[in-house]
Amino acid sequence: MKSITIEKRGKLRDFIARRKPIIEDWKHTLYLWKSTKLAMIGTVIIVIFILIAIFAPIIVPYDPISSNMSARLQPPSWDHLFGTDQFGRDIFSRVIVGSRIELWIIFLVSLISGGLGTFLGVVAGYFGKFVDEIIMRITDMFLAFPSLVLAMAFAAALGPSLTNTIIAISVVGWTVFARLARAEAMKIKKQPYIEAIRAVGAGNSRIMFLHVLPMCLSPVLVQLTLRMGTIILTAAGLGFLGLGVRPPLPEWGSMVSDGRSYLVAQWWISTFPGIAIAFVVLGFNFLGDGIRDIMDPRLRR
Amino acid sequence: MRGDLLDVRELKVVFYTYRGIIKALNGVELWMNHEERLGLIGETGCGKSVTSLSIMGLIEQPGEIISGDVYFEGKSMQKMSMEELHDMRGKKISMIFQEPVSALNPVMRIGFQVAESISRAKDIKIKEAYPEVLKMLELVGLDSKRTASLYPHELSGGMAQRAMIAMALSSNPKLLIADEPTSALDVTIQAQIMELLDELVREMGNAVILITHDMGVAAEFCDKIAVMYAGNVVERASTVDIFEEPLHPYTKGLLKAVPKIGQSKELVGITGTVPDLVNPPTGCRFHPRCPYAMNKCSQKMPPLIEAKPGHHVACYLYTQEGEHNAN
Amino acid sequence: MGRYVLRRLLLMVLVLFGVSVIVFFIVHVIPADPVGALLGGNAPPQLVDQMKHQLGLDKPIWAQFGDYMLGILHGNLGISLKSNRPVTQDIAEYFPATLELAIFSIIISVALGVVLGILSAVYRNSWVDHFSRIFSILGVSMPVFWTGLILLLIFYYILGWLPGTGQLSLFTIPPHRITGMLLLDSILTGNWEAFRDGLAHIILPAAVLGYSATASIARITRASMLDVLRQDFIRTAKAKGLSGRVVIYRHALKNALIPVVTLIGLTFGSLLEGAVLTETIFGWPGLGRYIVNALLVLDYPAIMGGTLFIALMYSLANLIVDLTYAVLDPRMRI
Amino acid sequence: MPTEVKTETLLSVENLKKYFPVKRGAFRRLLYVRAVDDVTFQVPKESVFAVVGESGSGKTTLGRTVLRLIEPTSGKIIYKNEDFTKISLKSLRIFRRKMQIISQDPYNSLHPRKLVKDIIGEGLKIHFHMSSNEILDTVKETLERVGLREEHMFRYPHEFSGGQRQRIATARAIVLKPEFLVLDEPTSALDVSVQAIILKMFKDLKSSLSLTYLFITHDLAVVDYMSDYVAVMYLGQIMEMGTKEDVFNNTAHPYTILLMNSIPVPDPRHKNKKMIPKGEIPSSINPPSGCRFHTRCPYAKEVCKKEEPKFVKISKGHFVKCHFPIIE
Amino acid sequence: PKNTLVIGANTGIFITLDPAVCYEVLPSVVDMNVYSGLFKLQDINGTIKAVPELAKSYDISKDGKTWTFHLRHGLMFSNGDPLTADAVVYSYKRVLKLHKSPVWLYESLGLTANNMNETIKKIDDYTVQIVTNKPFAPNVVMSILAQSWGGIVDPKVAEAHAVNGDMGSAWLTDHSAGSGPYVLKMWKRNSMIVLEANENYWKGAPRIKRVIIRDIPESTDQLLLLKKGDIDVAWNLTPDQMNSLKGSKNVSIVTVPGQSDEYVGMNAGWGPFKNPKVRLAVKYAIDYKSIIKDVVGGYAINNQGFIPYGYFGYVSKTPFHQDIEKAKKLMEEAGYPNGFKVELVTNTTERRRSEAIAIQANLAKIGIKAQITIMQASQMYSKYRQQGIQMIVAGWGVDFPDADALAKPFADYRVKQLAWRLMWYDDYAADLAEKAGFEKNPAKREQMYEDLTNYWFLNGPFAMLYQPLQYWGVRNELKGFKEAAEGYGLVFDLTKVYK
Ligand SMILES: Nc1ncnc2c1ncn2[C@@H]1O[C@H](COP(=O)(O)OP(=O)(O)OP(=O)(O)O)[C@@H](O)[C@H]1O
Ligand SMILES: Nc1ncnc2c1ncn2[C@@H]1O[C@H](COP(=O)(O)OP(=O)(O)OP(=O)(O)O)[C@@H](O)[C@H]1O
Ligand SMILES: [Mg+2]
Ligand SMILES: [Mg+2]
Repeated sequence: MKSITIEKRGKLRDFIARRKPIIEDWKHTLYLWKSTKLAMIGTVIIVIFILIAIFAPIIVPYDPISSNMSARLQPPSWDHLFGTDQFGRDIFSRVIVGSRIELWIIFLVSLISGGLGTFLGVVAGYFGKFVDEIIMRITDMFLAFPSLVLAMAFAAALGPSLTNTIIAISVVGWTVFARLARAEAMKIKKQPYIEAIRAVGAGNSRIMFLHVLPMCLSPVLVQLTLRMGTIILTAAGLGFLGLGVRPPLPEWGSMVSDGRSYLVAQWWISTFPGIAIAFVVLGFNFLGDGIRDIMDPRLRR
Repeated sequence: MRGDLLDVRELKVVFYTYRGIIKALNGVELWMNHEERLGLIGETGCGKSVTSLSIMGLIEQPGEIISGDVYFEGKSMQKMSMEELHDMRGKKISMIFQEPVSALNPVMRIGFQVAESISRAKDIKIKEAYPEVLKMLELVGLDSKRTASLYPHELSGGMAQRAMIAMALSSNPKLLIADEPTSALDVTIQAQIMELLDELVREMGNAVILITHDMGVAAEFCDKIAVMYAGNVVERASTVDIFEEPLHPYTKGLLKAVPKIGQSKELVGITGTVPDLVNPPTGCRFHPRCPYAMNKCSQKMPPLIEAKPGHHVACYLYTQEGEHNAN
Repeated sequence: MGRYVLRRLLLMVLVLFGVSVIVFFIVHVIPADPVGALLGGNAPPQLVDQMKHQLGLDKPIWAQFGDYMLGILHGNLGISLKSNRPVTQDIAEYFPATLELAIFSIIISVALGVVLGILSAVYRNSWVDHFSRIFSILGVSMPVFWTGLILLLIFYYILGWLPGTGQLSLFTIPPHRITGMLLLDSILTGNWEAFRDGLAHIILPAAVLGYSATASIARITRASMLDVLRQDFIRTAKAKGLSGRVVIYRHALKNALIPVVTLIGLTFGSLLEGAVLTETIFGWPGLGRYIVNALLVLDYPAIMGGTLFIALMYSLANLIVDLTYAVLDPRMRI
Repeated sequence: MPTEVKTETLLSVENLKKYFPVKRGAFRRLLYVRAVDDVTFQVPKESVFAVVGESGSGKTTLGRTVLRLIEPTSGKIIYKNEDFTKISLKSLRIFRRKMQIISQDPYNSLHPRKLVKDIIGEGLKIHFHMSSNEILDTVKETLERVGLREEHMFRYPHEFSGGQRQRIATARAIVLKPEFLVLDEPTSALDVSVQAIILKMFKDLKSSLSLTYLFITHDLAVVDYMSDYVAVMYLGQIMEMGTKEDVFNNTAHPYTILLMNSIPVPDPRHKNKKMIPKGEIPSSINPPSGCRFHTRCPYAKEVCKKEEPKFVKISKGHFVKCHFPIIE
Repeated sequence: PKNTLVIGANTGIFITLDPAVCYEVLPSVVDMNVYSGLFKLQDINGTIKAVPELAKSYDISKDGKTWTFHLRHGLMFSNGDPLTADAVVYSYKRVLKLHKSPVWLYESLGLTANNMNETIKKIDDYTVQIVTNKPFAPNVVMSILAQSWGGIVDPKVAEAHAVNGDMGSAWLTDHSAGSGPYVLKMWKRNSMIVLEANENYWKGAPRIKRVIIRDIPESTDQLLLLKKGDIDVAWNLTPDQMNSLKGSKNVSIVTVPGQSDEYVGMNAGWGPFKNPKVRLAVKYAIDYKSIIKDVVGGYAINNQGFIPYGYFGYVSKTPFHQDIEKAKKLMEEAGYPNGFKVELVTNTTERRRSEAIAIQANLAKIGIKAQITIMQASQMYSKYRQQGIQMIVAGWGVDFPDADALAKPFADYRVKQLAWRLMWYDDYAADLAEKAGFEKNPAKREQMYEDLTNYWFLNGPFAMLYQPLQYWGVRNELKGFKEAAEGYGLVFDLTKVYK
């Protein structure tokens, strides 16, 4: 019994010792992060956003979905912090619950467009030649579209719903990552360490996925963080054009756009979700900018 | 007054970084006279460039001079106004760098960049400086008319370095600092550039600080050599003395590691690595690698003393106390 | 150079072909009935079928695609179902307004972005940096339609400083149409009244649109300025004894702005896109709204033509940017 | 007298060419860099064959092409009687175990996100299918061989100095028990004090593991210290080749002489005026006609501009590519 | 300024102003003021009826199929061209030949492009004769001819601008050649439409000399501009925006009953809705009052039948109100005690979305889980026409002011309109609707419509939400707007407006 725990402890120590460089690396990152004030603000905002999304069901004072016509269009008060909308729904509750939807959209879109883009980009950049030509021409095509128009067309083609919003935004968004990952992969594949791995006898897929791909991830991640804001805004734009999620889902963008005709007399209906969007997008932008600064190799050295 | 041109006293420079404070210069002592050629040698990261930048007054964030001073022709640079400092750089001290192509502004023609220097040095308009530009470019062996209208990337490394030299010498500075001017160049080009520099400086009578880690270059060009290690000048003497009678264990080690053609001895390196300047060794920073290290060495940095006439060294082996301790 | 441009143009044709294939199929895959919608909800089925036949919409999709491509080859983007006019004519009518708006927005966002970016870089990590970054990021953080409405509420309704929607006041006599760009035409015809009025009208939409693009320009300016300030040649310039100001404005700025130029092409694209929303808010008679309206009724030819045209503009903008790049950066000239 | 040429040839390169297509300028004109242009030489087993030349002369390209890390444009590479250029890509991977490379740049030759043990162990995983414990043991053993310690296994490359990195790169190469190593300026980024130690290590490894080196450098002093045979390259071609003694003592090519003259001598008393090559190194995109060195050669005559000299043998094992070789 | 009327409206829906093609409501309003027809619709004591305009009288043959119209003398187009029988014949044939949206109304009278030379004839310069295929009630024929597509076009002008035999249609898209009180001066798309007074108008030039319709797509913008006085009339305000205008000093609210119905349709061929009890349950689940009060801000008439208020045959009964208990019981009886899932489709307009949300909430109370799908109108109609929608919130605009124009779409599946789209193949209702159309005796006809409506209440696949009120925000300087707007959609007489 005892010996096992000792062994385990030994292993743990070993584990920690082995991870020491990672921990040091983290310490370094932490230091840079602390010295980049905007990144800190961004992180705080995003953490709050995520916490709200997680605990939304506990926080909400009212049912965000069902309407209560007797309480419509009430201005902000202690009962309804952000007031109520044209259906008498508590805007505060809707904003809170909406954070989950936004998070879900961001998560899926990032996953799909980031994943697809990175994969194609790495493949294009790694193999070069005609593989690259083909993938890049396709990317060019998608890039040449006004992206909102493409998203609109997709949303229109698929019909407005949460899933389709996500698909439409992803389809439009992957090109950025493809280009980025391609550029990165092209740079990395020329690095001596990749050549060394090839000299050791590794095959293409091994090099590409185990060695090149991981190195492409950090710029992609930075870009993803920066794009997360854009994702919300695109969703909002679709909402504005009536192509967003299905009502009565409290997606922030469609809340802003549905409430916009009340802007003069009942400003709170679209203003609060608008502020929520601005806040979160701001957070992601700060964070992305900060991470970019932190990742800057010139600062790292 | 140790040198009538330049006197660097107890210069300490630090850089504030995430890893901590890099104590880059640890009380550098350096001096030189007019028309002297001083070689500054040492391993990577020992503070050669930082020393030269300090002399130029170009230590910037995140770096800071925390103590000591640089006296140029007897004037304290710490006390100079911004304007005086700019003037000093433009007129009295010039500098050339290691990577000639990247040291030139990529979007400006060579002619303009040289003209800018001349206009700064002579207080004339940039346009009026062009005749002078052509003269300078001629002087460094370039096809002056053509080169003046080229951009840096259109020059080879050697040509770019010539242009840099033209720029640097256009003000006929009292002091020229050349920070590894040839280490990015090929040996054949290096030989050309060093020859050119030798000629020009001889004619114009500038003092030169030549920073290099190539013992050969230093041996051929300089009359005095200062050896740096981890932020200190550890030895300073005439070139011949350094090569033939090195005193400091570090200098000795360095010389033993240099391969020479036609000399079939085994090479001996210096064991260990250059210390991390965030947590430098106490006392003499060389002591962990020094075969002659004594107790004392780890306690206090030995001062730079004149062990023989004109031969300074910072090592306890050559101080009174050091000899005592050794016994 | 000639060959390069030619090659780029060929590639552009390829891309545009791809774009038209993509739109064509997306649009035609939509299970919708534009004809029925155009005829109104009440129209009986026979009429709808007849109309479809008239317009060739009952042909197999490949045949329709073939027809469309053939049309494009003849510079014919088809007849808009909705306006019943050639799409090319519609584009010619609406695009100048959008272009004008986009140009103004670009000017605003570049001017603002570059200034903020430089301030940020030069005063890195000071409050100036923080302020200008927050300010620029705020622009990209708010939905444009919302900012647009709020600014309209403030500057038009509450303060009354700027006119409401549209391109011109009702009773201003518009200039004679030459280029279709109102302000340009006013200048060309010497109609200063229209010019002043048009300027007052364009300020708000251009500001809203431009502000939304400021952040990315400020960001890249800052980054590239910081990058340049770290370069060796800056040290050289300082070693020459130049003052800080000269170093920044003469030596650093030109280098720092080169990457900004590349971004302008991309920004132009995003502005064309932002126009979709802004034009609706500000009642701006531009191509963005045209496409949106076309999408809402699924006016196939108009959607395809409009999209293709924007893609063309976007590609051209990028080509121009790349050529400018070559002119600005001597390293690229060979 | 030149040392006796060892009998067994390990690697034989014949008429090797490598042209790189490059696109230049904003308008991407297509041009060719003749990085290696018709190169022939033999590397005897268990010898050190040095290739010297100024930058851009094609040394690295030669090294990489010999290992088929880049495909040659034409020519033959015969390794142990097998034409290496003809091997299929699949068997190439197996073949690679025997031929390893250590590159010029110690800072970029190690994957920055991998632990040292993984960097070194990767090849073992690919070739020997060892269990992770076996790999750890082998890695440890190899690390000790190159003068590092076990504890270094669990660190990242950025924690090492340049010299240590070169040791790690060496460990990665020798862990596969190769026969042939290309050392591409393994010490040019290092300080002399470290260079001495690393060179020593290579010397030791060679004798203990019976290795053959293709040693690339630009430093003639290092060549003198390390090698048995020397080839002097200029603009993609070998100008002079032979045993070290031949090349250093019976120098026949003007370029070799001038190159040696250019080297600064670390001896303050040695201050005679030297003859050095004039002008710049021409570009290998448009190399000079005739003899490539004629533009800088003090002895150049009319023929040199027009006719390319042949690569001729002037004594046993001593080859020169010059119309007017200097022969006593 | 005085003499000028500025209207703010969303003109995004404008397609053409050619009267033979134009079909949308707002553009037809423009057309009705630019082109005069033989007849004109008028609101007479709350009932919309066709009255002679360019025609001074008409005769009907004994069999009720031949219609002879007598024109006034001395009529002229705005440009001074004389307006005679030739122009009338030309204009009617033009609609048939162009074969665009409005043509089906002509065809419903039996007038087609094939038979038009026989059915539409000039007798002399002042007499025109048409022959219909059935003995229609006079109000039906006259109502159809009284609308924008009955507007008389100047043949000379139209032909002068004809390209490829389009009878000037392309040109007339944004020009006019009519004889109404106004002339279309300019249409700058997505910007504005300018009408100018026709000094040659036979009743004398209107008081307002210039009408400008500014394109303002956003309702909020319309509200701001209205409050600022930059526009005189705001056309597309939301109900809540209207209500926010209440008590305003400068702006008043004008409302008139709308010529349309707003309904929830249930596909009688789909799952649970096959059972009439389920449909009835839905009708009892909806909170009509709240929808009228909260969603449309009270701008609606609680009309639960399909015939609009003010029409012959209007049934004032409102049998439905929210009664969850009853609805639940019905659901239970139908075998759906736990409800079911259904897709509720509607289009993107804000009002429809709001209604859908409200109905979704109502249905939830009886266990029906409605999932809202918002579609572009084009998609929705496509699906709808293929009978592919389970449940829909939509509206139906009146084509001509007669009960027949509603009874058929809502009850007769054979005309392939609403009842068919919702697969309500009920022959009893269909027969009744058809018979009522030909019934000459008003009392009998009225009874038939009442019977139909009662039957339809219980069995029909529609839950009629309300009849909308049309509303405008109007600056107080503007007078006579209410009078002008009366019968909106069918009648809109700008000549009544003045400042
Ligand atoms: N801007 C800076 N920020 C942080 N540390 C710096 C900076 N500049 C120099 N240092 C540190 O100061 C020390 C001395 O550097 P310096 O450049 O003077 O070395 P050097 O002798 O010129 O080396 P080399 O031969 O490589 O040029 C090094 O440890 C370096 O890391
Ligand atoms: N992948 C490549 N694509 C295009 N040109 C290349 C490539 N690799 C090398 N070259 C060119 O080939 C020529 C020879 O390069 P190589 O790296 O072999 O020279 P080297 O002798 O190793 O020089 P150095 O001493 O600088 O390492 C150079 O002109 C170089 O620019
Ligand atoms: Mg240095
Ligand atoms: Mg090399």
